[in-house]
Amino acid sequence: MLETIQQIPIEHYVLYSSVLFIIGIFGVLTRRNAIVVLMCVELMLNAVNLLLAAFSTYLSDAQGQIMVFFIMVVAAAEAAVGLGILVMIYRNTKSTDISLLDKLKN
Amino acid sequence: MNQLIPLIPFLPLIGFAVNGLFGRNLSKNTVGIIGSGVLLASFLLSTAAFNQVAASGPIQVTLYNFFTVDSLSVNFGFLVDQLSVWMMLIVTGVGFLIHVYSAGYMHDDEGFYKFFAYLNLFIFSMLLLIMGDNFLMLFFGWEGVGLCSYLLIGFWYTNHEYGKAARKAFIMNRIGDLGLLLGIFMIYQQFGSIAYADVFPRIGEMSLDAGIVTTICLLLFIGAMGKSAQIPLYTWLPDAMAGPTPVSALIHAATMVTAGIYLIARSNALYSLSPDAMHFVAVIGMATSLFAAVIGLRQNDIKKVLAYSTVSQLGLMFVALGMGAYASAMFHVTTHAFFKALLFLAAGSVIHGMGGEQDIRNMGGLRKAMPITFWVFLIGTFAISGFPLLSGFFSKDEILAYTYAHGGFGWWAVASFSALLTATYMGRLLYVTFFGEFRGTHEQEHHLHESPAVMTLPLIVLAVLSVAGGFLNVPHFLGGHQWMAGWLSQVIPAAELHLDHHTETLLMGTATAVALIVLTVTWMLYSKKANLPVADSAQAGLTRWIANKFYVDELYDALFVRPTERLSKAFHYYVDIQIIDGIVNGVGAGVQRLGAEFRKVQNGNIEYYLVGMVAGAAALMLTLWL
Amino acid sequence: MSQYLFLTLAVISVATALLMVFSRNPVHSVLYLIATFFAIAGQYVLLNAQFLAIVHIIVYAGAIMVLFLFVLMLLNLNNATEPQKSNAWKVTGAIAAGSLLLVMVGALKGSTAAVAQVAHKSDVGLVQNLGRVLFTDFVVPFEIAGILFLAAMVGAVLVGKRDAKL
Amino acid sequence: MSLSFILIPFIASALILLARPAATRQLALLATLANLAVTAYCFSCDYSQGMNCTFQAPWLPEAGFSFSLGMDGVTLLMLLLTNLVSPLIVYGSWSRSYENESRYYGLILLMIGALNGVFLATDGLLFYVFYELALIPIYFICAIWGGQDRIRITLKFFIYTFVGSLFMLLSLLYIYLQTPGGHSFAWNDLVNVQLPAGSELWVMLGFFIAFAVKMPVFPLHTWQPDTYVAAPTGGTMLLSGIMLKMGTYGVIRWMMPLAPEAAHTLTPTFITLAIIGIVYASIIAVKQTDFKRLIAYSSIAHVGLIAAGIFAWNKAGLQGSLIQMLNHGINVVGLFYISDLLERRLGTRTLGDMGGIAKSAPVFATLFMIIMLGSVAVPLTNGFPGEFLLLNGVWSYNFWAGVIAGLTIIFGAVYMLRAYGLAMFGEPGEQTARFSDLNTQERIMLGAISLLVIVLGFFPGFILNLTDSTVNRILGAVQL
Amino acid sequence: MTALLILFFTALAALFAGLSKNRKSVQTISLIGSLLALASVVAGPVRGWDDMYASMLRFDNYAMAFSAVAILSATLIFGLTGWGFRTLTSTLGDNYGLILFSLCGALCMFSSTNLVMLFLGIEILSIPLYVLAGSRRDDLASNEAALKYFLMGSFATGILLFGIALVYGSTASFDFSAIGTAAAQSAGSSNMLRVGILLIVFGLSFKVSAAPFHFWAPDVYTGSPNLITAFMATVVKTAGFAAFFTLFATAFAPVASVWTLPVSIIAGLTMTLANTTALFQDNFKRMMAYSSIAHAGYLLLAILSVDNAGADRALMFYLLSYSIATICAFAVFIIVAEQKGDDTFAAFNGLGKSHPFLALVLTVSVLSLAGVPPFPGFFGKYYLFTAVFDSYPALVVLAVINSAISIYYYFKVIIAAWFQKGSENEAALAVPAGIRVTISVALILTAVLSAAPYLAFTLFSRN
Repeated sequence: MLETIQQIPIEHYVLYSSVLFIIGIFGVLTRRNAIVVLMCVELMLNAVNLLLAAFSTYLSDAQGQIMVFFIMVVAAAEAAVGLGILVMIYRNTKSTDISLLDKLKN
Repeated sequence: MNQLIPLIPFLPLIGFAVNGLFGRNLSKNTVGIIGSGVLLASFLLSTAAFNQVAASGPIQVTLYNFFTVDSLSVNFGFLVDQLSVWMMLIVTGVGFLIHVYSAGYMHDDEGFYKFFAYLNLFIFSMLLLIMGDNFLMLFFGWEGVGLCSYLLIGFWYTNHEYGKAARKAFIMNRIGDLGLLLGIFMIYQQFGSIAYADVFPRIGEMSLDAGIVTTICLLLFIGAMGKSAQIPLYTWLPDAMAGPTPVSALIHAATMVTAGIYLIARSNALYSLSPDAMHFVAVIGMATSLFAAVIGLRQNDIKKVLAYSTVSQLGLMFVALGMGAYASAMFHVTTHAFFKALLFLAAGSVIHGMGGEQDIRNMGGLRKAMPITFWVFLIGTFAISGFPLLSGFFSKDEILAYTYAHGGFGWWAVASFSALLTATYMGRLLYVTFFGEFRGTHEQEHHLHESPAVMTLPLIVLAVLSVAGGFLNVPHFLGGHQWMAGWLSQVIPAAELHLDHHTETLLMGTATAVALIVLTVTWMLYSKKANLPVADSAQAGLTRWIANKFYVDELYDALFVRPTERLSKAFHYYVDIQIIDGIVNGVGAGVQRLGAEFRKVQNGNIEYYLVGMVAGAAALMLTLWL
Repeated sequence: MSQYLFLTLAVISVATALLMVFSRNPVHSVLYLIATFFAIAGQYVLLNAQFLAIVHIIVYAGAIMVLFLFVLMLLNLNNATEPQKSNAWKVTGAIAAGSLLLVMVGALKGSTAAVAQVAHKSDVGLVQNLGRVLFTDFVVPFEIAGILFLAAMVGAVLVGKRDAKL
Repeated sequence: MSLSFILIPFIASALILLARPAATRQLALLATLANLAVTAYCFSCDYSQGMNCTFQAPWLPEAGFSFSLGMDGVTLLMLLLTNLVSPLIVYGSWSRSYENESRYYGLILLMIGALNGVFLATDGLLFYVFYELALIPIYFICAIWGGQDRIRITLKFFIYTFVGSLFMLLSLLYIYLQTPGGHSFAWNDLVNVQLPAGSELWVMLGFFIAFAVKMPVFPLHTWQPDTYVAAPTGGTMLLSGIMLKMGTYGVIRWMMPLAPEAAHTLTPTFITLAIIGIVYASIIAVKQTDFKRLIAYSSIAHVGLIAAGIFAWNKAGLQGSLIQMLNHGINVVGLFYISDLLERRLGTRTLGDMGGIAKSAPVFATLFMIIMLGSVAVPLTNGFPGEFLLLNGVWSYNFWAGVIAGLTIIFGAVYMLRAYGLAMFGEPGEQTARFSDLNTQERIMLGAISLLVIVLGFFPGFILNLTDSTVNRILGAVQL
Repeated sequence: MTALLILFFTALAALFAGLSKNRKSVQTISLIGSLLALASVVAGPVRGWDDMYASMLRFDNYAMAFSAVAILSATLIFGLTGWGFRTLTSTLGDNYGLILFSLCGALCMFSSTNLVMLFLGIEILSIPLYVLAGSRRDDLASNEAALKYFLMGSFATGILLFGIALVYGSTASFDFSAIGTAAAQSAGSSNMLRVGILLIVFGLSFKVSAAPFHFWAPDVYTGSPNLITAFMATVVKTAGFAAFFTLFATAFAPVASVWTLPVSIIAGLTMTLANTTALFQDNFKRMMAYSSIAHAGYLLLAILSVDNAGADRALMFYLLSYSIATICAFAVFIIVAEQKGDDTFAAFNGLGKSHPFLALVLTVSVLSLAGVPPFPGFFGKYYLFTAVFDSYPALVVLAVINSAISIYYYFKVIIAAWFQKGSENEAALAVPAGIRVTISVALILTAVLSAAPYLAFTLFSRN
């Protein structure tokens, strides 16, 4: 199985994760619910993870997968803090709509 | 003696300083004595210098080095040669008389001490001008006398019009000064020095480009035009009559205005190399002489008539210079100093007696009330008109003779016509003022009196000089030796006069006849009431133009003054504030506008920010293809 | 065989990702995202990174997404459909993201050769190997990550705390 | 020795600002007089061999930037200017009582120290640092104690001049980077750099913009009249009397020697601008009604002539510009003091509201006249030798340039006499009739200036000799 | 390493002290801790101890110098917190702890030699800040700041990570020097490397708030509590640039042609945009935000000159002078603004009369920020511009023009403080001793840096 995977050009993985990454970006750009936006960011991070894993395999180098672990660590920490911030804001505004927060400007 | 030379100019300077600083606390007599005393001392020293020059030639004294920049080394030094010592005698001598006169004339003026201080300062400047041994010293004096002229014309400063006249004099002089300055630069460039001793003797050795010499001469002549009131820079002189009358006598008749003549006479070596420049000088001189004489015909202010007369006479002197008769010009300078100072001072005496009145239409018949003044005025008038054997007769005839010899009949005819006009307006002035019935107010008639001795004595001295001055330079064909031309010949090579006795006699006879006829005719005309001048507004046609001085002042006003003022405002409001500062502020505003645009992007909405980031990233990614 | 698996999983993940982005209900989004994560886990398995796949499922699907769901429920957003952005805005977003994709893909095209082909080792993705690397070369980051967690924890506590009024 | 020029005012300034002694004014005057004494002592040094009285301390040793000072004839003249005029400025300020007096005098002393630094610096960056340092106190002086609309005007002034000098910094930086080895800002090293022709033009332009703004040269002058009018008199005196000479000095010391070849290409343009400025500013001055603004425009005209003389780059032009810097400083300080005096007495600077003052205040009229004549450059006043040499220099450069520049002697007379006439002549009005003549302090101030006007007018050779050998060296080193 | 440990344990101590009764001791503890840490970095690297983990964290002179700048800034800020955090009660310890954690992250960034470590450092720096930005929990502006910072920050993290992944893919390593070697061999031909580098540029540009990734900064700076803004403007900027520089100097210098153009575009855009926009601000904090963005634009010039020997020193000096000036300005600002309840320039009106010392400090710091000689900010700019002038003259000219523009808005502060009249019936401002001491120290530092700028470089020349 691994050998056959090796026949898939690495370019495919690159393009594949690029597409996922861009979908994540697209989501960030178009959604108004902060939680969904955060999910889209997670999707972006997953695209990165996938890419790292692919490189790790193709390079036979464990570092890539180690990096994936650290990204997961960060993703978890960010999610915790981020959701905490969202809850705090929800307490004040009763909303998670990011478009409503535009008081600071110019 | 040499050590005493600097005292000649510096004594008046000391007089200026003493009177200027402490005059307020001194009595008027003391002020007058100090002011006149220094002049007398200077005059005596000048006579001593004259003797010395006569005995052992020119004296050169250097006080200190004014500055040295490269080869341009300027000394504060004096050169007393035949020419300058002659001028010194005139300046200090006539100056002394006028000082004495002023002590009486200005006696009731509260600015008495100031007046004497200024006069002394003027004498100092004038002496610098004459005695300087280089062009820069000449320029010091040149501007200095201009300054004093400004101060004295505007002496009665509470009158704004007088102030304006003073300013006009100074500014027109400065226009000329610029020419002179440029001429000095050019002399320095050509000769590497501006000391007379380095310039004139070397002209012969150097092969100078004719164009350059002409340019130098013309530039110097621009200076002379300003100082000596020649077309087109003459209009300040009639206005300068705003000053007290002794000032007009001293500065605007006898001394300062002849500085232009002195400059060209001093630079005769240069002018002799440039026929074009000399021709130009002659043309300007002739035009001025004629033009001013015509205007003089219809002036009713006693001083204005004399002023135009001065302009006219100065023009005649330039004609002489242009004809190469430098010595004759200097001769006329001398006699003119006598009789014009006399005329002015006599006019001052009249004004004094009339209580400030200057309009001759309000005078008349003064010969009875002011006999001395009348007689000396008569002498002055006859002298300037060329009455035989009076001083003007000799000096003017000499000029006419040279004009005939060098310029031909045409020039001579025009010059003679100018002389005829001179006799006309002078005769008119004399008769209207002193003959006929008194036309002033009753009070004036009551006030009318002869001036005190302190004023009449100088008048008498000057009258004597006006009568006898001509004998300084009696022409050969009348049995004289042309003493003055001989005296000056060290500095000014004598001009050649190739006329036979017959022609000379004819010329002189014509001139004499003209003078006599004119004086008689004018007597017939103007001693009667019918031909008295009428009010300015009642005149018409050419007379009106003449009475209004051909509207030259108005022309200058429209051509130079008002456009400059308009330009000044336009530059300030439009160019400076609107355009230049507008551009400066516009740059600032442009930056701000840019900021305003950028600011809109920062609209507080996070989606915009994110899109901005992504779009920016995409755009920057494009650089990978560059 | 594995090409097909790769393709299938790729299509699934992309499709569910798009559904996640486009579904109006946040809860649906969460669920679609979990599906995406599973597809990605499949890719990890294909890539011989089995440990990673399991950790991935546990951390993302098991912890992070549960946290998301929890918050959604807590804030009572489970059935509320969020206000949608205008279509124009969506087009703008699409253009921006699309152009970034375009330039990235354009720049990344033909990047195969760039990866060095070394003798392949099949044990990189195994726990033993990963553990060895993590606790030798990467022990410092591993320790430092502790600070990160502590900071995140303190942070989360801080935002959650209510100040006693002074 | 040279360090004391900077230290004395700085220490005095610190004393005044921190300790706020009761005798603030006296201390300030004492400090400036001390500087004058040091200047006088420096006359005895020999400057024919180049820099003397040098001082050096490292600032950024590895960057080749050191705190190095030195003096030659030109520096000495500028120091003479600064330290002769500064006691006048301080003493002149005594006539007014300013709010927060200690700050006012402290800032003035700070400014004077910085100005001395500008003239003494022999290190490019140090020159720049002092050049900008001088800007800060004057900005505060103008903006705190200034007149109407001062905040906007002074900000514009600051930004304008700051922008200008930034271009100089760029030029300095560029040359610095061309110095061999570890780079150096020392004047000697900068001068030795041979710049490529193309970049030298840019270098020179950078310098020119900085100095042209400071002087100011047409068309970069528009900040100046507004600032002069808005500034308090002490500030205006500092600006016009000394600060603008930073620009002219900079051209002589830095711009021309550092970019000599470009000068050949660019000086015609520069001279043209300077001459346009002379005529332009003179014409504007003709119809000004605000006396202070009139002096401001006249200052543009005078400085235009100084600039033209420098750009002509010959002996007469340079010597003329140097002596004229000194004399213009003295005259303009006198004129601004007079303007202040009129404003104090009458509450207005509008010439139309005056008239007849000569009658009520003859002493004032006399001293005003002398200073005015100095400004009009009447011979035997201090204004004349400089103007003569400058015109001679410009004229030797180009005939018509000299002729047009020469118009300044006509226009100068026109606007100064007009102003004098309007203010002093005529019948006294209601207010001017009550115009009291000078008090002792004013007499001392104007008397001292008048005395300088006359003495320097009679003996300019003394000043010109100070700079003679230095100017020869400068001209020898930089030939167009 | 010592400093990192000291700071970490100080953070823990602060957290516990925050729970204790004697809350005020938190400031003392933090100050002592940060001063100790400062002492340890100034003392220099300890051989055998500091180079134990050289593959991940290298504590060399470079790292120590920048650490010193960051710790000094933090110390000065701790000097202000006693008064600045006076309203905090139960979260006081948490605030100090988070700041110290964040500082630990910064230290990791200075020393990192590995992308993994760099990434972790960035996150340790950022995550506490997301929270701190929102630490005034009842304040909507603070909430908004936190959310914006967090969302955009994590988005930028994603971009950065994608870049890191691509770089890893093309060079097979996370280690800076290994990447450098590999990059030199492939000489930039690898597409993945090129895209990866650019994405890393974008991600880091976000952290240092460079255009067009700067949008968060003005809003977040305005919304955050004052001292947190000061921290972000100084420590975060220092950390971001130090990491940016070390990464690009070691890893990407061989392929400089790939990134110099976009970086110079970013630099030019950043300074122009920030300076022009700042012209319009009348809120001091927001002006400082734009000012900080503008400074980021200038600082990017240092990144462009990584191959220049003096660029690291230039960067360090600039950051040092910038940080001190910014903190001073903020110190005066919090005293004035929080007592008057006014965030605009008008709050400073009449300060020169009522509190000349504060006005003086404000003036000096603003002049330093504007780069007016002889203040340290000028030497900072001078170093930077000298370093890049040879290769990017046009950019330097642009920077110079921009610093001229900046005068306009910086001087608004001076104008308000000295030339505008304050209202008459205003109560005198209280100037707490802590703040007075802090700004005095900062003023002395400013004076020292003006008179002897080279002293700062001794940090670079220790063995």
